[in-house]
Amino acid sequence: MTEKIENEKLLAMYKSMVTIRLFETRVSELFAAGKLPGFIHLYIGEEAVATGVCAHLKGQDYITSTHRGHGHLIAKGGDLNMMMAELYGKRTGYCKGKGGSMHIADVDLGILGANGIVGGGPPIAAGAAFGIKYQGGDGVVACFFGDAASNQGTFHEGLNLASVWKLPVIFVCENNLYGISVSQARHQNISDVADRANAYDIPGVVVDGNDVMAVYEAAGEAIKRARAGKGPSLIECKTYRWRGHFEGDPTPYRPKSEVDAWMKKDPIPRFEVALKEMGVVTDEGIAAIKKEISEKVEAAVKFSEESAWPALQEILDDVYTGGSVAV
Amino acid sequence: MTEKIENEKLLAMYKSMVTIRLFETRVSELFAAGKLPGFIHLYIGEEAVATGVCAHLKGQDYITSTHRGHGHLIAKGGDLNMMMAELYGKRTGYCKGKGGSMHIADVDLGILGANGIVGGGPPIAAGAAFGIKYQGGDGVVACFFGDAASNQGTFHEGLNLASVWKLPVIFVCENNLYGISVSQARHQNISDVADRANAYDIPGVVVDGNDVMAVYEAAGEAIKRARAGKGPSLIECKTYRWRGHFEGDPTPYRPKSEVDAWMKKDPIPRFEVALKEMGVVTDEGIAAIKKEISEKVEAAVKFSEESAWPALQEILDDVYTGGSVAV
Amino acid sequence: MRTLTFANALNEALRQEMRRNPKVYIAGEDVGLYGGIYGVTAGLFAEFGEDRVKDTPISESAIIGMAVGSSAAGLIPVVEIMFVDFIGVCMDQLLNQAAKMKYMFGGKAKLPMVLRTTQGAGHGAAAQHSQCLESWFMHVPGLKVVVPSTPYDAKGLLTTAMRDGNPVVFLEHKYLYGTIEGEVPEEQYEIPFGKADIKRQGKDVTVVATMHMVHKALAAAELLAKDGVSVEVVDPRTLTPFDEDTIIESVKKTHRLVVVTEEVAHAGSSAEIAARVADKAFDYLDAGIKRVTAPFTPVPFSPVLEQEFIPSEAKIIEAIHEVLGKAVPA
Amino acid sequence: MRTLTFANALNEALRQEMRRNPKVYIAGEDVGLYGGIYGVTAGLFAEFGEDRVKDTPISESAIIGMAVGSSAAGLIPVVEIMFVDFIGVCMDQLLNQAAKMKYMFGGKAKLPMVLRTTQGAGHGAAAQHSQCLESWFMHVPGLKVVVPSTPYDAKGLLTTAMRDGNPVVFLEHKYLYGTIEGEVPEEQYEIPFGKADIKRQGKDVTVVATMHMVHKALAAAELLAKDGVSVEVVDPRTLTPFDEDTIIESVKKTHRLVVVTEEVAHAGSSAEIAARVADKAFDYLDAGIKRVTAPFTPVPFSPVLEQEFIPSEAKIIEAIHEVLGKAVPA
Ligand SMILES: Cc1ncc(C[n+]2csc(CCOP(=O)(O)OP(=O)(O)O)c2C)c(N)n1
Ligand SMILES: Cc1ncc(C[n+]2csc(CCOP(=O)(O)OP(=O)(O)O)c2C)c(N)n1
Ligand SMILES: [Mg+2]
Ligand SMILES: [Mg+2]
Repeated sequence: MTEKIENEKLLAMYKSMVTIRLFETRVSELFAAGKLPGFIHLYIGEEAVATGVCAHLKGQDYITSTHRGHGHLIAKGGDLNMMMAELYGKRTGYCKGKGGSMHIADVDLGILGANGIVGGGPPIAAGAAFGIKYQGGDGVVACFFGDAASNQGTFHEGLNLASVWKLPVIFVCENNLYGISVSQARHQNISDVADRANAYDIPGVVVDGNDVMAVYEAAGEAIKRARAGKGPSLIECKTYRWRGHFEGDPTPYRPKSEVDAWMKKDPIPRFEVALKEMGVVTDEGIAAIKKEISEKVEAAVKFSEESAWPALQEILDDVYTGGSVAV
Repeated sequence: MTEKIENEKLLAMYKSMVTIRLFETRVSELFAAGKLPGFIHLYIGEEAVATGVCAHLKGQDYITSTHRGHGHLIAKGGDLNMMMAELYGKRTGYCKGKGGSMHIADVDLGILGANGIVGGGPPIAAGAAFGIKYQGGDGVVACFFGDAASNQGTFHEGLNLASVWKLPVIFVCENNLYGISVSQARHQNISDVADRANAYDIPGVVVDGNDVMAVYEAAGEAIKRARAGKGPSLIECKTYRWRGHFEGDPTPYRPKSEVDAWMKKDPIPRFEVALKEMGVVTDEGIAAIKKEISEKVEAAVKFSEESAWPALQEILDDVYTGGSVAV
Repeated sequence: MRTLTFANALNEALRQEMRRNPKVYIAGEDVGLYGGIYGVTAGLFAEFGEDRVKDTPISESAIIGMAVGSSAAGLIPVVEIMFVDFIGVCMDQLLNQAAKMKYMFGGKAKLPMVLRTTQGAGHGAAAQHSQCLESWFMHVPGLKVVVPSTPYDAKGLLTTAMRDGNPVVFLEHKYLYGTIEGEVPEEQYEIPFGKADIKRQGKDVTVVATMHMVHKALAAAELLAKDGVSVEVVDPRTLTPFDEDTIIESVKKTHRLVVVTEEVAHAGSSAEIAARVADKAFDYLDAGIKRVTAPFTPVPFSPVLEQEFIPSEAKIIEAIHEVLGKAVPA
Repeated sequence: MRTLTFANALNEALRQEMRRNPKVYIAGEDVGLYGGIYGVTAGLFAEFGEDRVKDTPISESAIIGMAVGSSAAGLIPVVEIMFVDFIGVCMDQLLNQAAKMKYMFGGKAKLPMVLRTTQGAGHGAAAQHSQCLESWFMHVPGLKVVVPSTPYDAKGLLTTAMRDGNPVVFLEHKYLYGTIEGEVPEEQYEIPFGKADIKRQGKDVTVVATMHMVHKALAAAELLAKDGVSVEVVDPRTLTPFDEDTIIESVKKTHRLVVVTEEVAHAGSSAEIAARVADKAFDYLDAGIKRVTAPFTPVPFSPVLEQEFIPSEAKIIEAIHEVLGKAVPA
């Protein structure tokens, strides 16, 4: 049964989702306007997943993210100014402009980085979880990855290690039905990635990834287990990415009707309805929240536009702890 | 239900098991006598697995083997002289002395090589199966690997690819309860590797790996499926290695009682009892077979001892098809 | 002659060889329906169907293993690893299986296969999508390593690769795909491996450059010509096999060598080229050998830093001045 | 001073640092209960228990990922990859995660970790268990690369590695474990990275050698001393950072250089060493730079071929004669 969630928490979750949506929408415009270099993978449509999971996480908890990382970072408390400036490649960005969209991180906030390598996260998540366990903490790690990433060998190795050592990780599959252009039916013989939990004798559950409350509930169970030393779980969230795989992708591989159908399942209005029913928020409240967040996003754009580029000599910094080495 | 197997086939299977046992036993002596360099991993105790599977295979079928490969090679028809000479490092060996125990191969016989990389086989097996399918044949590939190898990422990738493309492979797990010193309970959270089949929506079965008839039957089912275009299967054979992981391993990690208990389940006498009951062979017949095979093994030793070493300049040959390249 | 982009030259090589030889097939991530992230395999799925142009799961080890196994079973796979940066998840199948099988099996295996992949910086793709790793492949006996710089070379070398009979690593610099156009014959042709190409004749200094850097070196040479400096630009085209002779002949003529590659220098292909000349042509050298490469850092994201990372014409000119001008500093 | 084998010196370094610093832990295949395939971690499981000495599944990517994640979470992992040959299954976690995180994150990460592994031929372990791959690691900015040759260096460098604060790849030549003994202080000590060691003073020729080859070079030097040839043997000890200065100083004195490594030459560490000297000390060189390395083949199994594969004293002596004696052939 669903535990009663405090209004404050519900509102925070709603704000997280809206922030992701508005941030990503703005990023999409900026990319189209040629302001942002490199590859940009947006999280629009999948906001409920990161939000529902990260709503449980505290400062001592970690996440590992993916190439599609903005949503995870925002949900875990990432700073919009530093995120946006990083997308611009400015020195005020999270990574001083060295990382870009695929490498934003904030280790102090427990964000072990977006990751340009599909399947890069599970082994690192297991490692961070081992670090927690070794030091006797009750932290957990949430490891996000896609449906297609579940075919990478590292997924298997990470889950196996976490299960045999009962490490506090929750593995969160964002099943948006595609790996770039390849539909799930063409990349694996199963329709529920959660079925793979069996291979490690850990719980595996499927949830509606567009229902933030469902995600919240499932993640809560798994995290409780993890904090209690009972080991990892696998949660599969069925969702959909509205945009192309990356900005600029013409998406020739999926029918418009499919996209339209999923856009009708938009997680944000759905949550709004629930919140209003619960009396947590009114239409006016929603408008005010959207306005406030939209201003924050604009402020982040302004901050980024006005920020300086990295100085050329900074290219050599940050390769090694303790200063650069002679080679 | 077990199909009736012809006597000739039963005898061939028996001979295969005895050949493996006697070959390996002799190799163990030769290693102890300092005759054989490098790492040697013996198959003693596991003879029923390779034999039961390979009894189904024809010339056009392939196998991928492991570091513990002698048994697979013999069961697939490998030549004892060339195998033994290879263990010696002589130029009459299968690989002209270049490969040694871990790399014996006979591509013409469909043996795509022993393999020093744990988990190296599954992707290659999927590839060979794709080659068969592409060319419209009805061949199959048998891919052997250990319990511990099932934790390697390549296992996962190989099975996923084979399942989504319905490739004709049978994945044969030789669960001998250990990966070197690490018992199964310490390397995975499941006791049946066959449980992993679920993750690819393919059949997974557990058989007594010391019962050659049981292995034969399970492999037969899986191979029939594969030849019919219905895709791969996973067969787990529960067995035990009698010797250390490699020759010279003092095996401090397992109790003698465990070894003794498994030695009582010796697959060879067990098959002898069945064969005698079926009237396929008599005690005298058995003695004659053993004598004949023992002589073949001795002949292989003699052949190897008398063979020449590779000439030093041969070191440069065989790197590239079409002759060595200037670098 | 008609011109093609670098990407289209590759596409044509694939298409023509697939028409000619039914054993050739393509596999990789998004190479089919999508036509490849950079469009190199565009249209092949439509022409040859999904039996010959295979979209794979994200399982790079399985992709290379598939190439190895199907090659041993008689096919000629052309597999794509989307970015060379991903090779770390699947290198074993190349290093220990594809490259070594023939040798380990005493010669009794034949493994025709091509592994195509893209490398290099210039698109703001950051540290995990912009690396150059040719030196890793060079260091593996059993592999051939191809590094084309022009559409003409790309088509001819890829055709050769598909017919070579060995595991070939075919590296495509992503910056060249759309930006470099050149004349390409309509018909099929092969360019032999192990034959460097003198992309520009000169007499004062030899510049050996690869891939994207060939174009930078040519631009630098053009600028220097105005100052009366005559630069010879040599493009090895393949790193294994390696055409040492052409480079040594060039150095015998110019007495000076600058090596330009986009990779980091440390244990890179540039080191190998310099070391060979320092051994075999020492007596002809009038100056120390300079290398112009990326700094020893991961590839940075920000466009200003990325441009600083990529060796520039200015840095090439500076190195040429150094070997021509002043005594090498002690 | 008491002597220890190479393996025992490493074992002592691990044991003492684990006693001193509770953040240090060990993980790898068969490193615990079994004490490591070559016994380097023997006794540590008994002393520190299974919480600090972890036997892992055969999942090398998970092993390195574990190091990365736990390091980010505050620990100092010392993980073992049983043979460097297996690095191909897990290289990504090193190449794209461990090595680059700090840089990609704009400096805001600290990743202290040591990856120990064994490399090299000499035990008849054949092509997939005998390679030398130091040049791959050198080519990755963000990694440090350590190549000890003596028990003394092994202990001091491993101690430094565990305190360095960066991802360190610590390469142990398997042939040295039991065959090389030497004096080792009982107490802990550090040997700074980036400081080459002159293992033998000489004045006629500089031989730079690493790992097992240091011993071969010393043996060759001993033989040549009888003929009046004075050989200086320099051991870089770490390849990243690299102590260029000591080597250049040596060449300024001897005017001749031979580089000896067990790896194949093509894009190897030997190339890098030669290239640096060909750049920075060209004016002091009196002869071309010779490299003595393995032939360009996988490591063969047969003992006769394996011995032919490993660079021998005879080949080192021949190369030294060449740089000393006759003109470099054109
Ligand atoms: C190891 C690796 N292989 C391939 C890629 C290229 N790539 C980037 S994202 C992607 C698809 C990922 O699909 P999924 O895991 O389902 O995540 P989604 O993009 O759908 O969120 C691919 C193939 C990569 N970055 N890393
Ligand atoms: C990639 C890789 N990792 C580790 C090893 C070292 N190794 C060789 S055999 C082995 C154990 C294999 O166990 P299992 O798969 O159960 O096969 P078994 O030896 O029991 O037959 C290990 C760890 C290796 N050869 N390759
Ligand atoms: Mg997806
Ligand atoms: Mg086993």
